Amino acid sequence: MNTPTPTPTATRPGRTAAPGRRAAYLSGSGVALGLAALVPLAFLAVFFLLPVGGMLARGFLPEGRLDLSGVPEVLGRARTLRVLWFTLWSSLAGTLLTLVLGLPVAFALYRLRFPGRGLLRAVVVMPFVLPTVVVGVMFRSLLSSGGPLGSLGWDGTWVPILLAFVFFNLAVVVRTVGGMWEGLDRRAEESAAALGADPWQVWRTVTLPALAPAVVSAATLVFLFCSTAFGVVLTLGGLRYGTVETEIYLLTTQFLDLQGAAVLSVLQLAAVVLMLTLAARARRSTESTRPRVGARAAARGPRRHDIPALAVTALAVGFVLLPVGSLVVRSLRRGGAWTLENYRALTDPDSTPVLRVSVVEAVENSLRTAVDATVIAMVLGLIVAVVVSRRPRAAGWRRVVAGLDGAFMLPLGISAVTVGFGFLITLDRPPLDLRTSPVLVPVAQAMVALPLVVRTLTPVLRSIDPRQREAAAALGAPPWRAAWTAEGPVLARPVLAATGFAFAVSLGEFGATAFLARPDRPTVPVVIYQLISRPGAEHLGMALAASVVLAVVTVTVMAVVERLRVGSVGTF
Amino acid sequence: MLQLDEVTVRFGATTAVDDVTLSLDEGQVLAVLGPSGCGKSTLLRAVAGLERLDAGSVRWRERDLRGVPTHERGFALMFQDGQLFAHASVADNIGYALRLRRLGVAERRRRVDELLELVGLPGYGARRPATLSGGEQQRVALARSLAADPGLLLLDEPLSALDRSLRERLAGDLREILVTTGTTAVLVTHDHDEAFTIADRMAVMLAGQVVQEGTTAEVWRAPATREVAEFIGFETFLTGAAADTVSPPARRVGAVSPADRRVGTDAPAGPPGRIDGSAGTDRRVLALRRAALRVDPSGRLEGVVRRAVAVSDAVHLTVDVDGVGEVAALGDDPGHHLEGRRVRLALDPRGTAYLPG
Amino acid sequence: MLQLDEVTVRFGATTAVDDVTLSLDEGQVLAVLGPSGCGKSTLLRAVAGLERLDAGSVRWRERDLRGVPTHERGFALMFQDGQLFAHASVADNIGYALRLRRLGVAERRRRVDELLELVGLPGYGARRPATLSGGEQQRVALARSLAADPGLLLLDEPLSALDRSLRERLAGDLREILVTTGTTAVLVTHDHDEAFTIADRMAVMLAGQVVQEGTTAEVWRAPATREVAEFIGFETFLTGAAADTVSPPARRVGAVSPADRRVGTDAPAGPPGRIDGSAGTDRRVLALRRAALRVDPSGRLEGVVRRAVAVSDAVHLTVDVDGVGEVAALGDDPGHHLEGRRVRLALDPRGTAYLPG
Amino acid sequence: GQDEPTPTQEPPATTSADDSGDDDGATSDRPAVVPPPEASDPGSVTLVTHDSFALPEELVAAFEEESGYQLDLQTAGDAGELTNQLVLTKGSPVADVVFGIDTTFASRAVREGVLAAYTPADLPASAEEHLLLGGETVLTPVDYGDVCVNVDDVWFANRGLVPPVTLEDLLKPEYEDLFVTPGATTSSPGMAFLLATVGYFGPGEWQGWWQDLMANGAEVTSGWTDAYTVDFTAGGGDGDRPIVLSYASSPPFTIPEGGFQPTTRALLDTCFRQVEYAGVLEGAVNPEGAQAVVDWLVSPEVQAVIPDNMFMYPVDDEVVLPELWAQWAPLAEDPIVVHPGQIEAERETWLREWADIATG
Ligand SMILES: Nc1ncnc2c1ncn2[C@@H]1O[C@H](COP(=O)(O)OP(=O)(O)OP(=O)(O)O)[C@@H](O)[C@H]1O
Ligand SMILES: Nc1ncnc2c1ncn2[C@@H]1O[C@H](COP(=O)(O)OP(=O)(O)OP(=O)(O)O)[C@@H](O)[C@H]1O
Ligand SMILES: Cc1ncc(C[n+]2csc(CCO)c2C)c(N)n1
Ligand SMILES: [Mg+2]
Ligand SMILES: [Mg+2]
Repeated sequence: MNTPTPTPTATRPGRTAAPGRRAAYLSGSGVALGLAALVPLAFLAVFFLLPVGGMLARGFLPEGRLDLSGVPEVLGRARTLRVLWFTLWSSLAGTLLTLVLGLPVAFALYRLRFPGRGLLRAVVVMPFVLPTVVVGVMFRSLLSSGGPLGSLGWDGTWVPILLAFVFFNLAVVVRTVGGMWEGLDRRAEESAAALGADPWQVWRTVTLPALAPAVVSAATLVFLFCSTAFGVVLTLGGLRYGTVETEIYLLTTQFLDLQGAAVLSVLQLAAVVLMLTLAARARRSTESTRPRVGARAAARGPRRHDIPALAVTALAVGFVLLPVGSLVVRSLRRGGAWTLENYRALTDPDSTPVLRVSVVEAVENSLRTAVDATVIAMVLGLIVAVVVSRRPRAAGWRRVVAGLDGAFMLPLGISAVTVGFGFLITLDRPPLDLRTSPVLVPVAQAMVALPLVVRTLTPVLRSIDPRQREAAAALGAPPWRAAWTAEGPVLARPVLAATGFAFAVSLGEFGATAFLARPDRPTVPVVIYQLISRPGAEHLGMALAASVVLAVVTVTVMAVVERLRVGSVGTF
Repeated sequence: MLQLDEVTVRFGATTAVDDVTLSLDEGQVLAVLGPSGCGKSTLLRAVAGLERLDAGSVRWRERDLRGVPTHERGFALMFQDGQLFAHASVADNIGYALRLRRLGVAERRRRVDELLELVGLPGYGARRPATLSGGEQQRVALARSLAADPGLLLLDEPLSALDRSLRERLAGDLREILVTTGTTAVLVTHDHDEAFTIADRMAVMLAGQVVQEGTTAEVWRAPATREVAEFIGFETFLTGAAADTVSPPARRVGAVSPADRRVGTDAPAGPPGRIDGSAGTDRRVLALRRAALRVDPSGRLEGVVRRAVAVSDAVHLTVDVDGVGEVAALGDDPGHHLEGRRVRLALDPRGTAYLPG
Repeated sequence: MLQLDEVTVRFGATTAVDDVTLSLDEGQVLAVLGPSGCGKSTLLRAVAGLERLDAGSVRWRERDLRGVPTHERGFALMFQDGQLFAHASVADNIGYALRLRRLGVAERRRRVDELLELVGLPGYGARRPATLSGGEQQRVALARSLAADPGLLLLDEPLSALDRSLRERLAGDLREILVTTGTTAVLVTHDHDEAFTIADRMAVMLAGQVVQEGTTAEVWRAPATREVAEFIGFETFLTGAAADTVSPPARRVGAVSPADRRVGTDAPAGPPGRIDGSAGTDRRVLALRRAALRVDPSGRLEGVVRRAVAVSDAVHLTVDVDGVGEVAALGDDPGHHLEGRRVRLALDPRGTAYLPG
Repeated sequence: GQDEPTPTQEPPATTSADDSGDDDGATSDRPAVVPPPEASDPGSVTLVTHDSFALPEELVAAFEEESGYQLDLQTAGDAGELTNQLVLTKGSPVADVVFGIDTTFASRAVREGVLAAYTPADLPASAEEHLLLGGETVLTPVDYGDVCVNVDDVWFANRGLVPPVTLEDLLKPEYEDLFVTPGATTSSPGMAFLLATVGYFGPGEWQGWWQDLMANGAEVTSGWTDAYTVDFTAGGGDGDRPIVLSYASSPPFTIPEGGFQPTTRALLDTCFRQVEYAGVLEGAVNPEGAQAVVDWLVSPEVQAVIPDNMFMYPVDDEVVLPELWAQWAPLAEDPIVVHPGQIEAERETWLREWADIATG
């Protein structure tokens, strides 16, 4: 029943359209690209569509016959509606807030040049690797009535949830938009200024439209992350604010109410598809190609009118560092005294019986897995980004491409529990008995990172004038070479950014990893969860110290990536 | 041979290239002239394989190019806006095609330096395109397409951003290169003199269609339609009595008065051949360039100067000639002295042509 | 008044604009001419506040603009490459400045339509810039800067991508607009005639420096240096005996033979004023345009035609004149009949100028 | 593993006890289940557990040494996720043997038939009292613990207040805003606490108590971690609630540095007992190995290390408890009980009712 049949029409080899409907030189590469797209599609089919389909089938076809009796019941519950409403508005608000804060930061970190910029770029990514429970604990420590910010009275309200949304996702906006912004030619802005537009008007009428595809991309991601947020909502909302995701979790893991879960999953899926469609439309209507002129696009030193953006950046960095600071402080304390004991224990495999390996070994595991996952995510992500950035003339193929674009976002919009359990029930037959295979960990992490990679690269790729490729072709370059010439150099920095991102995602990934990782080869987040759910100050202390280590490792890796010089790409 | 048959390219409702049939022998250079937006660039892109044909075919050396991707055609196209690779140095841009052909570094460098020299940018190799002026960028783009040493060179306004003297020099050099290498070329240009300097043949496009094609001199002297004539600089169009007044039928062939043909030597006179075949028809239109009528005290025509505008090396007059009406004419000195005066005008038949009515 | 004082802009080792001092009265139009890469665009950008000055100052209406950001200067700059907003329609591009000024929709639409009409693109409002031809894009960019109705209009080669007839028409219209609105404007152009048509004054830039500035006619007739002369089309430079042979000292002022001045009327003759003051000096250089020497059976000079090239409306000759050497001259008919022949040449003093030696 | 035993050498299986280590002993045929062709190496046995499973490396090595099986570990979330995973993969299990199904979910596992009958021959006598009603033949109790309300004695002493004793006490105005508990829907101890109140007050009665509790300012967090480490006054954070739902085994962890006495105490009248079971999975590829694992889990060696590694009490009462436990972590003498079958039948209803009250 579960034999994989991943042959979507999207990739049927052949001409990309009716004969002659496309510039001749692209047709050959069209076939190659179509074939290349099969690889990520196969991944998507096996590791996402199949499991989710399996779970939905279990829900709706319990005895092999369609049974929709539970649908009205689930939809009729007051709780369902409340949960849907909260999911919707909190995600929207979180997305907006993240954009508002993230755009000035992206500007400051990618358009201005000042010392420490690279480090700050790395710092904003840090939240992405922090386990949600740790972050939840830190937020609550700050905001609970006994905490330093307890007087605000935010504990248990929705405010910290929104703050956490921003905290986690600032990096998504900063990196996705920054990667695009970094390469924009300044002259479009100059020409607006030369027509009398003040800096704000320039930004609104020229810069923002140019960035719009990246902004929409980032917003889509953030919305998906927020609307499927699980740990932070539970921890910070104190159960008052259930989301669709928490509800599905509850129905699946507690009640084993697969039908109820399936109904909610379909609801979630429909909402996600709707959102992706709207986003794709918004992106498409704002898309236009832009000249990219290396030297003129280069960042400049800060000027007086950059002060607001710099102030917001300082605020954002402070905001990111505040919970992290409290994390560092608590990791250095045990029993009311300052100590390095928590860190010392990390290197000692025998420090606690809870762990089978020392945290140092877990760091090794994490790094190794993250490298694998990053490679997979980047290879697949590049293929997908290239495929979806091409513009076939035929409307049919354009729709296929747009569909592909969205397809790889779907995994973010579906509950991890659904995918995880789906895995167990569908991939249980040879040759796809992958349930206990160690390759699954990096693969699953890569599937999580893939949308981020695609969303970082696609807007940039689409903004490159196709005539650049044509110019190369017109000088005799075969399609791949033409793409490399025209797009390689522009893509170099965004690829770096995406690589760092993918790396951070897989370092921090917990949901799928906890499900799939072998107990003797846990990653750092898995270890942190094991530690933090045990009684005893030393376990909590070690968990916090391990979180600090994870953060430091991440920031270091990011900072190194930031420093990589990509000048050599310019020489083809 | 390059052979275009009924080539049509549409963009939605716009027909950018409309049923164009053209052929060009190898080693020849064709200049495509036409007003802005008439489809010149689209035509070039279609030949290069960058626009799909909605109808018709492009053949090169007897081979139909349908389905042959751009990079396999062995052509080189210089884009109207250059399309330099912003991330590569000037030298890498120019050497791009050579690199594709895996030419050695030393050889490539030599060739790039040669081309930089040719376009007047020696020592610019290490620069980035963004740091170049508009004209410098255009010259780099030209050098890049020349480096490809293609079977067919397609140039889209290669010299439009250059000042006159550089343009003239480069046009001469370009002609020389094309001739010595025997390169077949199609070039789009706005500049009539450039077309004359570089090209053997000329095609005039109007609204997507090639309305006239022939040797440069032919087109110049015998525009096929009034639109073509207007486009290549004829400004005054006369029929019937007015035409006869300016150029009396009796004098049309050979019999030009000394005053009218003073500067002429022994070249074949007057409007070209077709006149003879249709001498009796009144429906033909006499077209005059401004230079066809010059202020000359011994001229045969007389009129009142209505307007006089000094340009760089002449004065443009509008003269109301007795029995003819307003015509464009050429004065010699700054015009404020002339307005309202009566002047005599002499006809220079080399500035005249007869068009089918 | 626009006042530039010792303006210098450097890019690393390159000095793009070198100590430029210029002033322009309000309501006047200044054409900046100069070879490719001489710093014209940089100068315009510096005036607009888009390039930092390494030295000097720009003043407008007595106010030093140092530190005044671009958008507060009240200027409009049309970029050489248009820089249309790719995401906006043609109408939105043109209406951009109006929108900034919160003009009503109806009023904006009316103005946009008017400008589209002016640049010959009626009905193009809804199009995207990417779907326009090169010349169409340039015209939209021009319309966009005109719509801004600025105190000072800076145009960087506004008509270079257009064919000659459209260019002439638009140049005329542009002049009219500038005059009727009393707009002060600086325009960069390669086209001498464009400069004449549109501008009151002309500045010639060479290698970053303004070498000559004056009314268009002044610059034209009395280039300050040999470089300027070369740039504006003088091709032959003669000194000493050769110069005397072509233009005998005795005849220099006023006394021009009938054959030499046949087409002239009553305008002041010969090279301009300064000749008188330095009549005796032999070190001055006689500069000749090609048009200064025309084949004329009654001409005073004689020589052998070395080369003859037909261009659109004339034949360019290189004639080895007895006692003078090779000079550029103008023939009348296709040249293959002429090469190797002896011809007589008449001098037209309006094509001559004396340069300081 | 790629080592010796060939796939054709079917490991024998029995439903009765075998001596551990006797891996080649009996030769009786396995029942219906036929292993898939690429079945895992018969030389290995896979144990699936909840996330909290932890045993010393040496013990595992000793087991492998002794039994000849390589022990592969899989983890599958908390007890609920673990059980549901087994249910979902019924007939094609990822493992041979499970450990970690607890009182609250055990009935589901039994009812769904995911377990094969097996009882270790050497089951300690003291384990008998922990056997699951209705699941005696398939589930083997391994360890147990009590989920109880804990109080911060020092906090109360400092204020001269008397800590609560019973569940009813928590409703008193003097304990307003002092209690924090993880939620029943999101946390295993939270669920246990809900069951405690159901068992204590009885069906139909517990709801009123919860309403009053919430009205008295109780806080519900999502997990044990943040209730204990953030809100509880003695959990290492700067919490301000001295009453928390935790385990009977929690107090020893609050002995201050250099001190010799915990600052907290479990209220033994509020405890719900959770027993964790092991069992052989139906459809196991290596049932014999699975049985060996169950045997191993109740062996004195493993039982002895359970407190220190998994913070639970071993079912074998002969095992010497760690000194601190013996002294400071007494178990409830009369824990609150709810019939497992009733839990299974009513869990969903109770949770929904609870959620409506507690998370409004
Ligand atoms: N950003 C830059 N960095 C370095 N050099 C530059 C830069 N911009 C311009 N230049 C150089 O400065 C000189 C002047 O450039 P500018 O663009 O002003 O020339 P231009 O007169 O407008 O020429 P054109 O007619 O070709 O447009 C050129 O030599 C150019 O190479
Ligand atoms: N992608 C497109 N979509 C729609 N219309 C287009 C597109 N490209 C060109 N056109 C239209 O087709 C016509 C021909 O364009 P083309 O670029 O070939 O003109 P051109 O002769 O090169 O003009 P120019 O001299 O101004 O460059 C123009 O009217 C233009 O607006
Ligand atoms: C609201 C919210 N919660 C958590 C995360 C963190 N997160 C989401 S996906 C991902 C990658 C691996 O799981 C990470 C770390 C977020 N971005 N937004
Ligand atoms: Mg064009
Ligand atoms: Mg320029």
